[in-house]
Amino acid sequence: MTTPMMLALYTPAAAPFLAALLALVLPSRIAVWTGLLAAVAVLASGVTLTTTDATLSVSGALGLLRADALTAWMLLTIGAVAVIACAAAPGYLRHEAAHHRRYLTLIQLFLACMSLAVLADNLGLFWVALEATTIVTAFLVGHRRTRESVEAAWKYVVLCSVGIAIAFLGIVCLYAASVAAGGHGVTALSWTHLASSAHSLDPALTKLATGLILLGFGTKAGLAPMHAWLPDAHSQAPAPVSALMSGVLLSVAFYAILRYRAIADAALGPAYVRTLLLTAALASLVVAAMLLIAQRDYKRLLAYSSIEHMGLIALGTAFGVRIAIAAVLLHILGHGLVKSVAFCASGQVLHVTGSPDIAAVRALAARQPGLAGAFGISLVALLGLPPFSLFASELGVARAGFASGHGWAVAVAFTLMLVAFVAIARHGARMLLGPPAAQSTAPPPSVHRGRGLVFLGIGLTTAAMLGLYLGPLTDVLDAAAVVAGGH
Amino acid sequence: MTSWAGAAAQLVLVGVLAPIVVGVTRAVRSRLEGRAGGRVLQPWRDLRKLLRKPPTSPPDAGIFFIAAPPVLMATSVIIAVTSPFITTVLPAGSADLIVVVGLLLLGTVALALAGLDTGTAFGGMGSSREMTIAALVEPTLLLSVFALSARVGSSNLGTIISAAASHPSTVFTPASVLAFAALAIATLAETARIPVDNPSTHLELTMVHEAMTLEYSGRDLALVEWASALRLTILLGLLANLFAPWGIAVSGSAAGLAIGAAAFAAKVLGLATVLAAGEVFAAKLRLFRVPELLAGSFALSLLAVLASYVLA
Amino acid sequence: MSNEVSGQLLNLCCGLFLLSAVGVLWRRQVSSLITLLVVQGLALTGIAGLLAAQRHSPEVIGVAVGVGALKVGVVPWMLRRVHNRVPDARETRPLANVSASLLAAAGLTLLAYAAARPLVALAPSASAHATPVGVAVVLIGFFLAATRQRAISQIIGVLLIDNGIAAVAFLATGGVPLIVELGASADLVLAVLVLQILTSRLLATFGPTDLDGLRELHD
Amino acid sequence: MNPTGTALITALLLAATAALAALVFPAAWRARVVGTLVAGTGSSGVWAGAAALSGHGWDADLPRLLPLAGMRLAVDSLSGWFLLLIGAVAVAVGVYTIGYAGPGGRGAGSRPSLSLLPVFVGALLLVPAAGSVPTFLLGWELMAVTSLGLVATEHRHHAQVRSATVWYAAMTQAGFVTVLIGLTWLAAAAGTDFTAVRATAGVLSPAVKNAVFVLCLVGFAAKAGAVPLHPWLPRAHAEAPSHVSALMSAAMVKLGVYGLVRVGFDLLGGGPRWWWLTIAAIGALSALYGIMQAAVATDLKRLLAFSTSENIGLILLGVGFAGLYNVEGARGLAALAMAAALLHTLNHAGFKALLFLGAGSAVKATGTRDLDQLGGLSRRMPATTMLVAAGALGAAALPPGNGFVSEWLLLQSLLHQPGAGAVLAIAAPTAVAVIALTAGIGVATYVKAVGTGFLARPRRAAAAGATESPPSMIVAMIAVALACAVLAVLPTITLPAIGRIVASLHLVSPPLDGGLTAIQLSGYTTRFWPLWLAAAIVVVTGLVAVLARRFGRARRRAVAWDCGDGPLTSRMEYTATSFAEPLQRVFDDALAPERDVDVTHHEESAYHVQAIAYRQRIPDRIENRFYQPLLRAVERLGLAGRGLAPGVMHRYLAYMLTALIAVLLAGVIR
Repeated sequence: MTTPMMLALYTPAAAPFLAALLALVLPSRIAVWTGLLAAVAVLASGVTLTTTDATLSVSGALGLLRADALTAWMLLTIGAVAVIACAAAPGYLRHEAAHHRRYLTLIQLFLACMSLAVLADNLGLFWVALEATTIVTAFLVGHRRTRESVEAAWKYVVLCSVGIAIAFLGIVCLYAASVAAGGHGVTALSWTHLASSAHSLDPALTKLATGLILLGFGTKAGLAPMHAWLPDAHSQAPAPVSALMSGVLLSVAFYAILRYRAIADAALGPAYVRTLLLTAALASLVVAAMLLIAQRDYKRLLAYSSIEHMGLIALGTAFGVRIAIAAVLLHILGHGLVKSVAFCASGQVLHVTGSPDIAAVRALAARQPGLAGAFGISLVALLGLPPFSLFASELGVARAGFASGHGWAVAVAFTLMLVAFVAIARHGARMLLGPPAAQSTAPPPSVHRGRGLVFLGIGLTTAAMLGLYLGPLTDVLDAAAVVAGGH
Repeated sequence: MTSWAGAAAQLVLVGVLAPIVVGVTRAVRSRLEGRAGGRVLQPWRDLRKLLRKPPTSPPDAGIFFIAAPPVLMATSVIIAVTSPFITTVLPAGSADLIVVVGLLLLGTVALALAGLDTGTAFGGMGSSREMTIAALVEPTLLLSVFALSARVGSSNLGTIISAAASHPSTVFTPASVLAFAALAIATLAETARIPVDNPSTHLELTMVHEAMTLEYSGRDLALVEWASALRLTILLGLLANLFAPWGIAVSGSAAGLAIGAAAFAAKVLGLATVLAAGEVFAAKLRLFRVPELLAGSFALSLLAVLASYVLA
Repeated sequence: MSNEVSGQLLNLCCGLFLLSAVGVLWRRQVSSLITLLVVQGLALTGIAGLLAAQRHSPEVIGVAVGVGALKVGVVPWMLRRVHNRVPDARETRPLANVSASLLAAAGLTLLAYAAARPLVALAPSASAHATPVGVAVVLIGFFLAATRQRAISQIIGVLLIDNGIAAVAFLATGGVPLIVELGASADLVLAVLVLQILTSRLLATFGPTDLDGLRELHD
Repeated sequence: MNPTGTALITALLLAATAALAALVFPAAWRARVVGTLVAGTGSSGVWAGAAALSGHGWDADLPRLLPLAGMRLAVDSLSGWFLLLIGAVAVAVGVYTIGYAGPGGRGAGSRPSLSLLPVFVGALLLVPAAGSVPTFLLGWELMAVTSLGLVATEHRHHAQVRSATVWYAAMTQAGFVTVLIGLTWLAAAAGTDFTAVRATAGVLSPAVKNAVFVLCLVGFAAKAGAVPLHPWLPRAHAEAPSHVSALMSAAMVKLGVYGLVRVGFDLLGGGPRWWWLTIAAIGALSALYGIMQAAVATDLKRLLAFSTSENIGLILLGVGFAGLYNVEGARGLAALAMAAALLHTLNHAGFKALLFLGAGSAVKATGTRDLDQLGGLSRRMPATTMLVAAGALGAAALPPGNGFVSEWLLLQSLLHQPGAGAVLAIAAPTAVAVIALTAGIGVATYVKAVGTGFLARPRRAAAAGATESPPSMIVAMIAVALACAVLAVLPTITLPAIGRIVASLHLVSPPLDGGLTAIQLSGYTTRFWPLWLAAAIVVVTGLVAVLARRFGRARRRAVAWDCGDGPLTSRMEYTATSFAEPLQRVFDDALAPERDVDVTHHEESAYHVQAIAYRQRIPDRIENRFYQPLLRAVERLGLAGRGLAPGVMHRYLAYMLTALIAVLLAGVIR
């Protein structure tokens, strides 16, 4: 095992943890930059893992951590979104009065937990890390100490803990089944062991475990009917935090469903997981579409758009063919990038206009061209329009749907997404377009420095480039799709 | 070479005959109404008088006002030269019926634009009504073209007329009778005769064609009057030849031309007399009754087409 | 200790475990809820101890002691602190009245028994036969959280769910691997700590109103 | 690389450089540079089209582009025709933009608008050149998103641009979703490359073929602006800057027709009779409804937009009858109908581009689009007026214009009946009647547009202050006018190309011959000399004018007849509304105008009227009948949807509990 590989295995968890400790000690002005450095470190380790031979897997720390192509892809997503979120942190903190230190430590802990979750080769350890993210982000959601954010934090912690507890029950059942099938100790829950001994698991118990695990991780992935916490938490959290949560935490939760699907399919055959995922996906699309139509708050709009995209990702996973899984992974990366840019931009819009209501934002393009440009383009990308990668992945999901004989599901899903498209387009146009009102020609309170927009621009251009040419990522995407059980 | 001779003969004949046809209609009408009425050649005298007067144009009128009379005259002349009135042997075969309808419409459009260009209420009113009527006449014209050409397999005027001339029995089929009635009504509308528009009045409320040419004087008015007369003759001539093609010269010989010319003049003047007589007993329709008339003629032409399918 | 004596003791503990959960649904006063929670903690420690005795492995004994300390000592202490700070929050003011709750609890237990059949079929031992009790307590805890107005009753609901899962873990497999057990317990303690801080914040911002008042975040 | 390939690649590269140049260059130079580069893109598009039409087919695989699908470009004669059409329009629009966008960096000259324009042209060229389903969909959506940005260019100046953008985005996306479902279904059944689809189209089950056809028909009819799916067209074309409306109206809507022909004839290889009857019916409906709305429209660009719907209707009639004849077995007539449709796409692109560019220069000079406020431009903007009149001549399908040529060809294809066939015996005459009525009303519409819009006296101060447009706009319009003239006078130069296209669509080459100057239906005596006809009109008019000038004295200006009671004011002129009033009264039940008259009385007595307010609006009935109820239903759904997230925590926990119980029960039962 070459040292850069080992380094790449440990840094994603260690670097943010270290940055968290530093944030406790250092003054906030420096701690912001160490945070950004940690995010870059995570991204770098993701890149090193992708550039090496994709099929090779690295494991360490007495078999508890393991990185293969799928993990590398997820680390890439976490790193990219973290860089955007941490780059937006200075801009955000400049307007916040207090608690800088707490904010920076918790953000880095959040990153460390997510990296740990993705690197964990053990389903139990994954669950512990995911529950840790809930606890860490609880105070981030309640950071602003307003009435709504306290209510949001309370709902977030209770609903997520209850939801994830179901997953833990499922893990216990799976552990029982794995022990019955000959596994022992901590390796009984390791992904590799489960994958290899999947066919010998007791089908009835595995079906019960699968149901519970899909429900539990579905809660953290924001799939309906377990989605109710998502709009409140993501709309009340500070913009960079909701960027991280919406951009990549949902996908990290879904990563477990992706990995588990291969095991469940081997044990039970594909029908059971496919039906559950199809129902959850279409339910999410219906909920998102209905609640986007008459939406009044643009941060909740972005949250429901996340539910819609997670529904589409679940739909793609339900189809199961190789191209569907590759499309799902590309969608996870694309959605992460664009949604984080959208949330960071919405944070700056909230600061400029002072109110989260769509009705309160008028003719933004006329008053703030740069900010409106970033927000508008990210909305265009979220609507699945080319040249962004969400178009390529949505097209991949559609083709996979018809190839695997689920044409009807694709038709229903894309009609629901059309309703969501029209709703988002209408709200976006109402906010951005239109002649500037006569009286509000005065510049906003703090003249908006363009520095915050640079990283948003970089994020959007990357998403656009990914939409046309994957380049080096093509083979790691294929390898990840194979690992995720795309038959 | 003979085709050019035929064309020249046709041009001279139709050109000379047109004002006379108008003169005949006015004379017949005045006789039937018990008035003395002017002589048949009075329109020629008017033309000579107008050609000598200076033309005037309103202060805001532009190029369209000045260019409309020549365009109107040109379209009528081209139809006269290329459509088989005296002989079917014409340069470049003979005109296509759809092209003839198109040229008539071009003339109407030129006049309507001139009416608008004057910038007066009368001009606008006239062109608005004229275009409405032209828009409703177009389906009748084209459907009767459909009825006539479906039988023969080609919309070329020469073919249709020589086919009708060679075996006259087809003229009395119900399809062609219906087509004749539809075309007759369309002609009345196209040439602004009584039921649609009153050619001899300047009463604001009723005039359509006259309103557009209100501002013309001098040589412009002469050209417009002459062209309108030409259009009347052309349409009556087409009606006559399409449904009573006897006497038209099929070969290029001089004798044939003479017979054809005589037959054409006789037929056109006969139709003009019938027209004038009909006008005496009819009254001008209210403007918004005209669409019903034109809808009736459209129905007739549609029946003609169906008849040409079912019965032919 | 012969097998059937430990078997009977095990069933006794499981019975006590399930009864305390039903009792939580029955009682209205918050203080009695906390005592019932302690009883349930004791029952769970009993189960863990008996299984540890059967397995004779020091690791499981350590886990049992840790679970006992946690479920009987630390968590109830935290709950009492939260409860004392809100003196007048006597009633749990349930949404569904007591008889409906008990009916629901019965139904949920039936469903738990039906759903947990694969767990029972896993091994012929007495502990395997008792696993549906754990699933039942999970469902009852869920129902409690879903129908009670007080913030503290929702914390108790979360704790019930966690006790249920721990019970299933012990009964079905003799405890999940140590590292997972440690992680899960740490997460539980942290979750209760966070909920406790949030309850005090709720009190500060919303006053002693019950959870139904939290409706400002809606579409 | 053969010429088509090089030309197309240069076109796409030029578009890319133009987009980058727009971002880099300062405002003063931006319009000039981007304009020339767009013109360059257009000309290489024309070169590619011409090369493809002269038989140089080309295809290329680019597997690394467009992740998960790979791209494939394939240009055959059909795509060559549309490349030529789009390229030609792009050349004119490129040159026009130099003057229209102007040195100021605002509105059409702004950085985003000028960078999106070349990408839009590039996307337009990509759609016909697509050789596989994913590439086609990518080009389709790229075209949609860039045109969306361009439509919203002037959102800072007019409030209604926003609603137009939303309508456009919604309907374009709806069309895209139907096309996506249709084509991916076809791709799943027969392979993603068009070559593979053609090979397996024969063995596809009729159910799949019918479903794919209907889905594609809806999507492509929406893009073409055919009537039931047209509400976006008048809004987007009226609100977009004129050079964009010209591109959209002349080139983009044609890609809807291209899609229909490609899927209907080429990929699915023809289909049962009801396919083509539906297309013909949609065509007839679009023609009639489009021209009726245009006849009563008072907004110049809205009039031109509805006239686009009408011309698309005529083209669809041609395509529909081509299919019908093909099914009946009369392959010669089918080829003739298809030739008429294709020629009309090119003719319409010509005169509609000219009209929109003319309208753009008029709107830029006067600042308003309302015909009731324009007027008197023939003196102030002589060149624009003459060019718009030339465009109107073509649009009204009057003899010397190019519109007349393709309409004549379309009528000829309908006149010659292949034999019995009851369906055709009814369909053909009705089609002739529809075309005739449309042509009639079309003439009235364009007389209104030119007459009230450009002639006589200016009705408002804005129109009075108009000055002639900058030279680059005039040059662009003249170029388009010349192209229309060539098409009007020598339409036969396009016949060999059309012959090759029609042959590639499984039809025989059209029965047209008769050398360079005449269009002759082989086997019939019907022939028509567009060159000699135009020459005759011009020569005879000149002769008559010269001869008439010799008689009488010089022309003098005199006061027009004002019934003797004082000077005529501009308020006495006929406005567009009054001009169209008779027509609107004739078609009253079809148009159903909304009139509301509110009379305010004096307080003291009900008999004395203080003021009367009269407002009349002619609504788009199809929109009110189908679209408004749909929007209201969606609104109600949205409000009902709010019930899903009432904020009560117990409701959310209840959701999760029910889900858990459902999963457990599912496990128990099954």
